[in-house]
Amino acid sequence: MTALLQVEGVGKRFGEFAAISDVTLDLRGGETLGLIGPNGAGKTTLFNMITGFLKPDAGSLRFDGAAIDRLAPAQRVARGLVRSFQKPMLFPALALRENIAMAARQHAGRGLSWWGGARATRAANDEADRLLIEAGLQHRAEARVADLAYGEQRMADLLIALALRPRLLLLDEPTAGLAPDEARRLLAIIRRHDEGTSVMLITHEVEIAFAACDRIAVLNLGRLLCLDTPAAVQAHPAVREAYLGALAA
Amino acid sequence: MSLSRLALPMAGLAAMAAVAALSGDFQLRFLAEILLIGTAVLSLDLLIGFGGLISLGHAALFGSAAYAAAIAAQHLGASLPVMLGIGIAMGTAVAALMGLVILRAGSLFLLILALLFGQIVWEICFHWREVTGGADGLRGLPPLSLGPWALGDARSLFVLAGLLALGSLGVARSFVASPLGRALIGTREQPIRMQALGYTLFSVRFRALLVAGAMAGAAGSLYPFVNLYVGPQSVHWTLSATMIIMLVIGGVGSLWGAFLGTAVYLALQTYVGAWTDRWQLCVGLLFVLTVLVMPQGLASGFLRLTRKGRTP
Amino acid sequence: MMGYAAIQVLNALSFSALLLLTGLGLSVVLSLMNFVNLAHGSFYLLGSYIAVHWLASGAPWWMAFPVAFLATALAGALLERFPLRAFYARPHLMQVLLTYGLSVIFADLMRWGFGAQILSPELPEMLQGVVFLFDMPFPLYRLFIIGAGFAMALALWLLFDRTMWGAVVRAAVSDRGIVETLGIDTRRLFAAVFMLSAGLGGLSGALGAGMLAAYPGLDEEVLILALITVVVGGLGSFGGTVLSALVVGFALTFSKVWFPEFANLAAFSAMIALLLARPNGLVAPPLRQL
Amino acid sequence: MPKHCQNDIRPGASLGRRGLLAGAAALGLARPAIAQAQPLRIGMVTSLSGPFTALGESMRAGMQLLLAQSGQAIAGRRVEFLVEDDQARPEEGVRKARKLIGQDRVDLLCGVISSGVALALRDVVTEARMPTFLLGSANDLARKAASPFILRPTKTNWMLGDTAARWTYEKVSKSKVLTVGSDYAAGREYIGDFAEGYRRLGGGIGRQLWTPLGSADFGPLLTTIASERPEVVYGFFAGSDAVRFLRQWKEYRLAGRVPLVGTGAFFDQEDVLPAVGDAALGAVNTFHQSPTAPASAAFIEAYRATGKPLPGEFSTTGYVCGQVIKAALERSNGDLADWEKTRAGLFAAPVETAFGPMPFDPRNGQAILDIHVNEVKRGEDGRMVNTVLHTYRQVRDPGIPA
Repeated sequence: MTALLQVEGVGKRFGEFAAISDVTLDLRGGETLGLIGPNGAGKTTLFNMITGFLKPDAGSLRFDGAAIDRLAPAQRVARGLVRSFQKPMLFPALALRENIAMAARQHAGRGLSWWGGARATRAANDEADRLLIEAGLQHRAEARVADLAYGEQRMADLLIALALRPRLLLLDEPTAGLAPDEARRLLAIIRRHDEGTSVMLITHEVEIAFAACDRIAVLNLGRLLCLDTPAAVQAHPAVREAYLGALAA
Repeated sequence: MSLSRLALPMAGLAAMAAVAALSGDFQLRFLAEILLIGTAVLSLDLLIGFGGLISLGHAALFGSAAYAAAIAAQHLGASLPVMLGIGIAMGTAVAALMGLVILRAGSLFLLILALLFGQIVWEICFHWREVTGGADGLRGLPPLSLGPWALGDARSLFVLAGLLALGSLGVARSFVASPLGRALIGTREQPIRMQALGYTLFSVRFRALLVAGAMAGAAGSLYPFVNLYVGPQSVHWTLSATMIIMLVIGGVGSLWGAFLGTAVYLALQTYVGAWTDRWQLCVGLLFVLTVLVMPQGLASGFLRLTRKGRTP
Repeated sequence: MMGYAAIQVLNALSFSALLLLTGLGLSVVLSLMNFVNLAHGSFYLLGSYIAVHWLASGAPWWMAFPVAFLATALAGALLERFPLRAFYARPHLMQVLLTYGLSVIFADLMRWGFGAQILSPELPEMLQGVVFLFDMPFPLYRLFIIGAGFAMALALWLLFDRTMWGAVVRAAVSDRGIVETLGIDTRRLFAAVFMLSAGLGGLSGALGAGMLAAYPGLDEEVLILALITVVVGGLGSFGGTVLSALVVGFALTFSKVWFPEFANLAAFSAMIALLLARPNGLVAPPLRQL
Repeated sequence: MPKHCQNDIRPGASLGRRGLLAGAAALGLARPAIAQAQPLRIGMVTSLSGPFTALGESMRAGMQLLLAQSGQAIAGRRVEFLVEDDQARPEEGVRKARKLIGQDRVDLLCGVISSGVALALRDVVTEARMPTFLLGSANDLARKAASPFILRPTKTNWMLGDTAARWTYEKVSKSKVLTVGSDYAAGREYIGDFAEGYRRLGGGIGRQLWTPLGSADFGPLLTTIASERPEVVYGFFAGSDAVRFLRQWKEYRLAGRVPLVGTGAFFDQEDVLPAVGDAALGAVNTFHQSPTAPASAAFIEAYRATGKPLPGEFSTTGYVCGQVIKAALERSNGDLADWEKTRAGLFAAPVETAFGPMPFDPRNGQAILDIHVNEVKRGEDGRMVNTVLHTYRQVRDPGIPA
């Protein structure tokens, strides 16, 4: 099985501070890869570099066999590399359906159309409604996103990403701050969509990573400690010491 | 639905017909001016109200189209479709150039870059005396015509300006409802997320600027024929600033508020100025009060009275 | 020829000093409070008018500058209380609109109060002299402006970078909550910063009056120059504003030396080119994380 | 649209007290015809905001002084004086003129400082057949843009540029003149006409410098001028530019070393000189206005009695404009209905004005003026005063080239 995403020796410094140093990892097609590590480990920085929002100082990135280092964020999205955000990043003045349709239109290649835009809009709205029904949020379709509850906003953030039908979905702490049953619902939706979609998942909650991921990468202080199956990671002494140990204590 | 959608333009047309029948020469020309400048302000609303792009160089689009039309009219005669075509082309072309310069940076950088760009256009209009007439501008233009019909009188100008304003309002509404318009709102609301959705900010904003440029250009192309004159003031940044004031008084993001704001501003300037030298104080107070008390502008004030305001 | 070049450099420096003085006032509120104050030109013009009237009154001339500073700072304090304070947390667009509207009001009020005619100050004897450089005269007053401009910049830098008060202000900017838990009233802190900025505007007006005179409309001209300076500098970093005042001052001056007829065109194009090459200004503020 | 110029003959109205009083106030010079009891509405378009604010206020004050002296009545008709602000913007000026014509129904128009506004108004007033006393000074107003409905009781730029060339060539220097000016229409005309006249006389023009309107700092330019070492500098600036240029001219020690000649507006008595101290001392300018010209003595006294300073160009022009309007109406017995006739009456003999005797050129309605050569001297009270050195009598603009 070839790797869908290859991260090769990537590094990033902010002044004196090395946020990421020499990280190499790969993500196989179809798998769910967890990315865990304590605060400040560099997880989000790595996400930002993979999705093009930050330029690495060193290393290279390949997606589906092609180098993507020079691509702008939008171009990476066009290849199927889609992310969500740690804090839900929505369009607060727009209705929930409109938020999702914004993504669906772009996926359909009609994001910037004007003439004949009505048909594109209808199709995108249908797609948005389908996702909303799936998430059980159809009754909120017309609500302004700013008026939604936090859990609903998190869900919306995920639905927006899913509307782009990603090949690789990068989720940044999707369950942070959610009640357990909300988190379960959200994870269920992710799982339902992972046919044909690979997932890279940052999370604080180790149990989620162990339950949901095929493999787990552990970052600490900008370095990759290990990348292995959940069981192997759990047994890894360095990980236990740096991360799990602290939790277990 | 379709009935109410038709109701507004019909009401607009009816109001226009009534005004055209009843008003005198001065009033009609004044209204034509309001409608033309209002159309330019409307195009600015697309940028500010929906894209969050505060351009302090919008007069450059309006004014350069006005110059282009006036210069062409001196050589080719002032045939309406030719003038409109030249104005739209010029407005779009200058907008394209402007976009390449100003759209690389955000907020205040954009404001200053637009100001500098606009002032460069002004300098060109001001210095290229052989073509633009320099500080004195161009006068003695032929009156507007369409085939055998002369359209130079106040009534025709008013009707033309009214049709252009209504048309532009329709275009603006369709733009805002279209995927492109929604994307523009997206870039204002959450530029980073837009990139994460695969939108390139530049291409969204650039297209919006082209649309605004074409609309401002169309309005600009008719403007010289209201007074058979065009001068460098129509390109100057102070007109850009005035357009922003008009827009805010009328209501940012409300589209038709652009006309309301323009009318209120120009009426204040024209009628209060006759009574007191302090008309600028009145404009300033009204403007600040609007920002403080009614940040959505007069348009939303009216709307709130009649029905619930639609979110843009 | 040496003298010619030297004098032109001094010309550029004196104009830079003026830009620096006004630009610093603007950039203090922009960088420390993230507030855009388009009424800054009004403070400048008010300072100019105060200085002109003070110098004509026969009172000790040097007092004109502290008086202009204090008077405009006071005006700033009143304005800060209402309505500006409520707009600190609003988006830039609303700040721009509010303060531009205020500047329109002030412009007309000042024209009402001070008249429409052009006023210029009677400079004291001791500032009217010249110094000769390679046989070319250069006005002493401009040396005074250069000295005052860079001295003020130094003083501000010391204030914000080297004093406890400056440290508190900077801390309050990055995290208001923490500073408040230390028992410091951040509202008063920000009010003080705003007063300082307004006072700087008035002081630069008092100093600049000898060069630019005072008349209705000058507020707008100065505002645009200050705004360009601050933006080219990168929106408010201290070093950026100093550097940009020099760059803009030299660009405007030497475009007049080399292409007097197309001075504005040349200078504007140079600034656009600069901003295109460095879209975040000369000294970009620290990167914001996503 | 001559309808509002027409005289309604309504005898009933004329018997009102107002009509009689107004008639008495007109010093009984003209016996008012019964019809003239209608008030005379005079519209003025001038700059009350924007760069020419101070000049516009002066112009209005000059006209108001004349009206006050005339008891707010001209030729037996009570005067209603309406002033509109053009902000020195042509579009604005045109709109205001149309308002005065179309809504306020004025009987005549006057005013305008900016040449741009004046040129933009030209076609509007001509089309409306509105008698207009236009006070801008672009040469074209007496040439290509002349109109039978426009009278021009003021100078053209050529009159000042050309006389300055004569004076400079004869009295100051025959070569190495450096010119410097604000780069806009008026500056181009003054300096162009100066250079043309100077060359025609055989003089040699040196470097020609232009600077954008509204220059903040003249230091670089003055340093350049100093390094050129000209025999004489001819310049044109107005308003704030003039003040800055002159003050810095002194600061850079050019004052007293290089003779400075300019147009009168550069050293305007009311607008510029009070703000520049003694920086302009010794400078020479050509102007149709001077506080020391004998013809303006009475006006100056009256103007200062209202608490104003020594008058400059635009207060005098406003006053003179009023004098010419008054003369025109008195010669036609307060009747403007036949503009042809009123105009002919005005052309028949010179009008006595504060600019001196003013005949009109019937070809273009342009006044023929005495142009004074003023030197800025220290007056008795220590103030700077434009003092007449010489007067070129009855200068006439060449008008439309044949």
